Amino acid sequence: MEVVPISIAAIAALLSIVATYLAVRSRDLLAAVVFSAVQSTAYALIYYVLMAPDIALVYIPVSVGILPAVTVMLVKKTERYEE
Amino acid sequence: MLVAGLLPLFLMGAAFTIPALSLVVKSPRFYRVYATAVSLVGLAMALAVFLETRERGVVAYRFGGFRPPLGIVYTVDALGATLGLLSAFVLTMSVVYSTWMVRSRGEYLYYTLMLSLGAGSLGCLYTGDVFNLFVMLEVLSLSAYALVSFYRDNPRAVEASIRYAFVGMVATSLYLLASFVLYGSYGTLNMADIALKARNPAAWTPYSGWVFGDVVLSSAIAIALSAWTFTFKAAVFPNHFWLPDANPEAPTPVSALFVAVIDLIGAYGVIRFLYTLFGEGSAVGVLRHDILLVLHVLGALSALVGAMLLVVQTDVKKFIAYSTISHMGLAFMAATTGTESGVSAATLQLISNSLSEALLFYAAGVAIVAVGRSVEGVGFLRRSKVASAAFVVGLLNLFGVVPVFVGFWSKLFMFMAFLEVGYLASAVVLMASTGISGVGYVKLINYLARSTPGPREDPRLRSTLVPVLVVALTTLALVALGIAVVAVPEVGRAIREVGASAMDYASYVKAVIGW
Amino acid sequence: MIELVLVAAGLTLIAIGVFYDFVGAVGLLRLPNFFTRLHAATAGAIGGAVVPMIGASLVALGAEYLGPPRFFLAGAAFASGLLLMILAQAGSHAIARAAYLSGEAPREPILYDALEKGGGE
Amino acid sequence: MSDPTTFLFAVVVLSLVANTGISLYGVFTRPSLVKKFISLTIFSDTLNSFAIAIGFRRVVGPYPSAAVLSSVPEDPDELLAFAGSAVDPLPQALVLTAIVIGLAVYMFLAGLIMLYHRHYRTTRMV
Amino acid sequence: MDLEVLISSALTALIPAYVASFVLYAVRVVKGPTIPDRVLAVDSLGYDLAAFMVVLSILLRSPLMVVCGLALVLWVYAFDIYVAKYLEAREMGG
Amino acid sequence: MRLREVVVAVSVALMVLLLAYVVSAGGLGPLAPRELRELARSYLANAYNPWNVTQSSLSLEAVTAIVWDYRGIDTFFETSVLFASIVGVSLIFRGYRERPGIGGRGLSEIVKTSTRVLLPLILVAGVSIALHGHLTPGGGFQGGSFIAVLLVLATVVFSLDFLVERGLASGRLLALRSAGLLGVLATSVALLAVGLALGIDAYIFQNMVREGSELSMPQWLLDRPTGGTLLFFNVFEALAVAAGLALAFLVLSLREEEVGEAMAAGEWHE
Amino acid sequence: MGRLLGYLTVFAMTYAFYVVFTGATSVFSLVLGALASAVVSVVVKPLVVSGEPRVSDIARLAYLAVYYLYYMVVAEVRAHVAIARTVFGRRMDISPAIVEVPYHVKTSYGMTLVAGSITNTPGTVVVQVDPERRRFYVHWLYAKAFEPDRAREEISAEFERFAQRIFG
Repeated sequence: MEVVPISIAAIAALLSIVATYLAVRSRDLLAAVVFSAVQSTAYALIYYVLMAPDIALVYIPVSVGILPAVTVMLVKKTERYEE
Repeated sequence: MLVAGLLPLFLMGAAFTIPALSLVVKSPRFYRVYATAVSLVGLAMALAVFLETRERGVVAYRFGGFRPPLGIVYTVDALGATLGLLSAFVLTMSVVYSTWMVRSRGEYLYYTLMLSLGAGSLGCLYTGDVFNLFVMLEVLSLSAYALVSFYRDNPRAVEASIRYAFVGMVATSLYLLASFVLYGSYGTLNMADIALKARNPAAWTPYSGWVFGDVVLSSAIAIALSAWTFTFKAAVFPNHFWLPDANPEAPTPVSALFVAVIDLIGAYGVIRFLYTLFGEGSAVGVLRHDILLVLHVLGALSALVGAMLLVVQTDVKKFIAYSTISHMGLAFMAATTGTESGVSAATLQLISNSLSEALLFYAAGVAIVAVGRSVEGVGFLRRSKVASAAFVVGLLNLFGVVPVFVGFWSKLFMFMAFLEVGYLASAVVLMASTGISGVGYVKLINYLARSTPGPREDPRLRSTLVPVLVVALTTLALVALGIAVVAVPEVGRAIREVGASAMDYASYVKAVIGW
Repeated sequence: MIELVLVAAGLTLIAIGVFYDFVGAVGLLRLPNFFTRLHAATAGAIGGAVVPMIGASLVALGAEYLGPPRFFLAGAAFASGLLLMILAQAGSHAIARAAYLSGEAPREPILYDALEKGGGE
Repeated sequence: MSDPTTFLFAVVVLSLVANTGISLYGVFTRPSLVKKFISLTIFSDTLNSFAIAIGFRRVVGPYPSAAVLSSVPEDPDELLAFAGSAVDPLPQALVLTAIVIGLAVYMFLAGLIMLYHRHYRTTRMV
Repeated sequence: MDLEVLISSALTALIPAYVASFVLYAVRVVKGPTIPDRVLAVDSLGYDLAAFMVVLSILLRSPLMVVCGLALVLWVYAFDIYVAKYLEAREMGG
Repeated sequence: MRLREVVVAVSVALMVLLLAYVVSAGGLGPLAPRELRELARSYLANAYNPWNVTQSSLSLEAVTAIVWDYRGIDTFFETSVLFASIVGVSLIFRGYRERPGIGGRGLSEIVKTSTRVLLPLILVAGVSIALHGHLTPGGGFQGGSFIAVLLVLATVVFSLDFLVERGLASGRLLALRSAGLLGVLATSVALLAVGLALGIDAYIFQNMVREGSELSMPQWLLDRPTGGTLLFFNVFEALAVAAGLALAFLVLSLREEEVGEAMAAGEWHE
Repeated sequence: MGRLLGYLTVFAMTYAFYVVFTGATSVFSLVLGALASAVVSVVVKPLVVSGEPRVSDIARLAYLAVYYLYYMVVAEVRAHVAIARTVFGRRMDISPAIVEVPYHVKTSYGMTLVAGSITNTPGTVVVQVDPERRRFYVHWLYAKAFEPDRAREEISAEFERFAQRIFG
């Protein structure tokens, strides 16, 4: 029974590795923001499966709702491509 | 005891009130008076805590009335109380000094951050909980980052603040990881509980039971991670780079706080972790000795590197920053000898260093306002007898060869502590760094004797009563302490008891858990 | 009996939802350009999210073994579905408009473009 | 590792460890401040997830429950049953604190980076 | 009890399809090629993940956790709006 | 530069390997154990425990009980970190002034109208999460961050001008923020103040009856437990977090014209 | 009176959402929710309601229900089947085009309802809206006609009939 949820968590964790790698490597900063949003979503799923609804509830607004806003604004005010 | 629990809360609450007041009161003078009053009350409270610990040994305050491993306990022993009194004193002096020095828009925000920095540092020193220490470190750090970028029109200030903030965030995150690891294996976050279980992994405490994982392995990695954080905070050799960057760009009273308070927290953290928590006889065993040795070597390197770089500085604030690095290195060396006398010597060194570096900043601040940050500028100080005398006192104290000043005694104690454990090389390093940095100090005194170009027009120079008062008070404290260390047996005993209290985990545990 | 009907209906809706999830995902991969993919995404949002949410709220109403909090589940799932109806269209529209105006996404293949022929701003 | 759940859980934890490495690398080597910023957020999120993983547990029954009582308990036995099936609430509370602290630092850092760009017209910093 | 088994087994059977579609969405996020494509994929991923969370809360017998789905729906939408604003406006506050 | 990258990569890899070793060698106990840590069991058994009120906070939600009661001081100072950050942001942009009429247009009419419908719904959802913080997952931060993101969203969708015209300027947000923070502060020392006034022993952050103190917050409101101070903490914290985050975002999103004006005034530095 | 009605409308909507969202069964939730909704409606009313609302709210709600029933069941199902067939079809028989679709509803809520319905049915997405000329620009996956009026017949005429009755 517990194999099913935990394998979901494992898949989300593997997805988050891909997203993190791409976020760190990509030269387009806007794309990096998108990748970090994917990573955040994957982490939110991990929190959910590991039975931490409080964390999921605070993590989702913070890192899908506020931080991308701040980062996108930062990219807008500075520059889009990493040199 | 209530006062210890109330003190950081009080400072923070006072900081909360300032932005609310700013909607009503616009006059900057009000905020100067307000901040001064608040910090004076804070100083009085810190003094009360200090006296209480002198009287009763380790003092514990339970927040919310919960039994210790359940709730958070503030645990103040002689070490924490002494350093807390010191930081409250420097904080007060800096706030008073700022009322003269800082004239800018948004002054009330500046005082808000000053008070929250004070709250953070006192919380770090008083807390008895590993995770709470992280929170207080963040309060301290974030106020510090913001204060470094106070002169936002200065590009270098912004750059320094960014560097400091990035590395600082990584450092505190590593400490966070360390606290998670500690929780994972010990199953508790209370320092006393961890100290008990590190000595005796089979121990059982109410509410938190037995240890959970492999204590040795996780303690080792927790110590490694937190040592990285603390060396960063204390600006010790591989992690020293932020101090010469950030310190000169901050407003001068904040620079004084940097060298006197934030560095202190780093050294305090190392002592707390390596003596109270994972001291002699703990499960970490042999590993502890190695970690101490590594930190000792880092301290030695830091002392030498700081002393060498100090000589070539042409910026007076950078000069003081490197001097701090050198002296913090010495304090680290003493703190990692593993003996009671070493910790006592380190504490005395911390006190001497904090007071005299802060004093140098306060004195040099007048010259910086008048002629700028170059070392030649200190010649301006000759116009005020008090300031120039204080500057000389500060330098001599740091040089540490005049037996009146506390700097001499701290170096002597350190020397004896090194000999006691047979670290001859360390004693040589101590002498060498004293000698090398002495060149720099003599150079600075030399500049003091020379005349300087005419000062620029600055409205603040019309009345220098406040800075002179601050400088005089700090000098007085320094000299009085230097005499008292040998002349008054009570003070000497207090200093020795600090080392004993760091070693004495049993009474720490007893005050918190009850046995 | 009524529980069984609710659960059966709910499970059917959830199954339809999974199917449209898959449709959305495959469509997002197969369709040729951004603007055509938008339609697959809509299918994924409405068919793949709103429908299973309503289905889940039906299942929760029927599943007595979940205890009193099942009303919370049913209500919150239904409310999420309702909000998603408003949000999904606004989101797709916003991103489509932004992509068109900024020229970030290629429009081809396209048979006729009324916006280019004098529309827009 | 014979047990599939243990294996899958190890996959979760070790990928978190890998993420720590990747993001830390990003913080220290990427030249752009914005990229450092993004890496830093990922880094501290990963540490937080690590704590949540520490707090997870397994139960004999179907699946552990969240640390919330769903109704007011009538007698002490219900509390014992709850303690026997819920996950560890303490790491969650700690992570809650850490997330908000992180957010505070990022907000301030964002302001600083804007200021840096105003001064230097670039976000490059080595 | 019968109902419980029915619901659990039905939902468990559906999970692989969900996971497969998430992986496909993730492939589109990685492949791009443009920013709107990626955002669209994140968007759909978020919405479907929200529905998945709602379904999971039935499967894991923890009805109180369903709020997370709502949160995800809302803030993935917000993320959408941010990128849209980036692409079309001069400033984020404008 | 290459050398530096290599050094960083090697040291990071070392740290990662060490961490992985500690995890896999059982440094943190077994992964996903069947037994809880004893402390966690104590929290779970005591969070709502009317049979042992002196160590309980009478909240159905263990996490909120820990966050605001058992480790209340942590959370208090965590709020102060957020406070310091907002003060820092307003410090580095000091002198700014929102000016309406720069010409913000916001997004398209459809998005605006949809968001307008959403506003009351999400607001009330956030408030409900905060109010039920001690009963269901959620609490002050969660509710507050919901509301804060809503305000951020509104800033982005409607443009700053719109909000400033409707009275959501930073001054008002600052007032709300201060009200929330002072509410948190007042709640945390409420029973201590009562105790000092009556001459009874009491603790900072006291909630229920404790050893050596008879004072207690109300335990029930209507037909549900309130968790004593938790309800107040959650409400005030939601207010403070929402206003604070929105304030910080508002200041960060100031347009070039407004920031430029503040910066052009010039500040003296050493 | 009109203003009070505006507040009441917002309050009713908010409170209804609250009750559904929390699945409220306890007096505690209901009372605190009423308080919260009252505060929220006072705060956001100036943002949400632009004009003075009329008394015909009950009738409106009835229309809304009917509308959504129709909308959900017929239009969505048809469009979803079509998109599924396209996605899984061996070769894609799509003819994408952006067409101009005029609309006649007057209020912004009505316009949003129409646009939302168009976007929510797979196959059509509103790309751009021109409120002055009352035009949608719709990306249409299966374009059958490029002329504005015939496109309107195909895409939005049905939606608009209901939207006009609800919001005018």
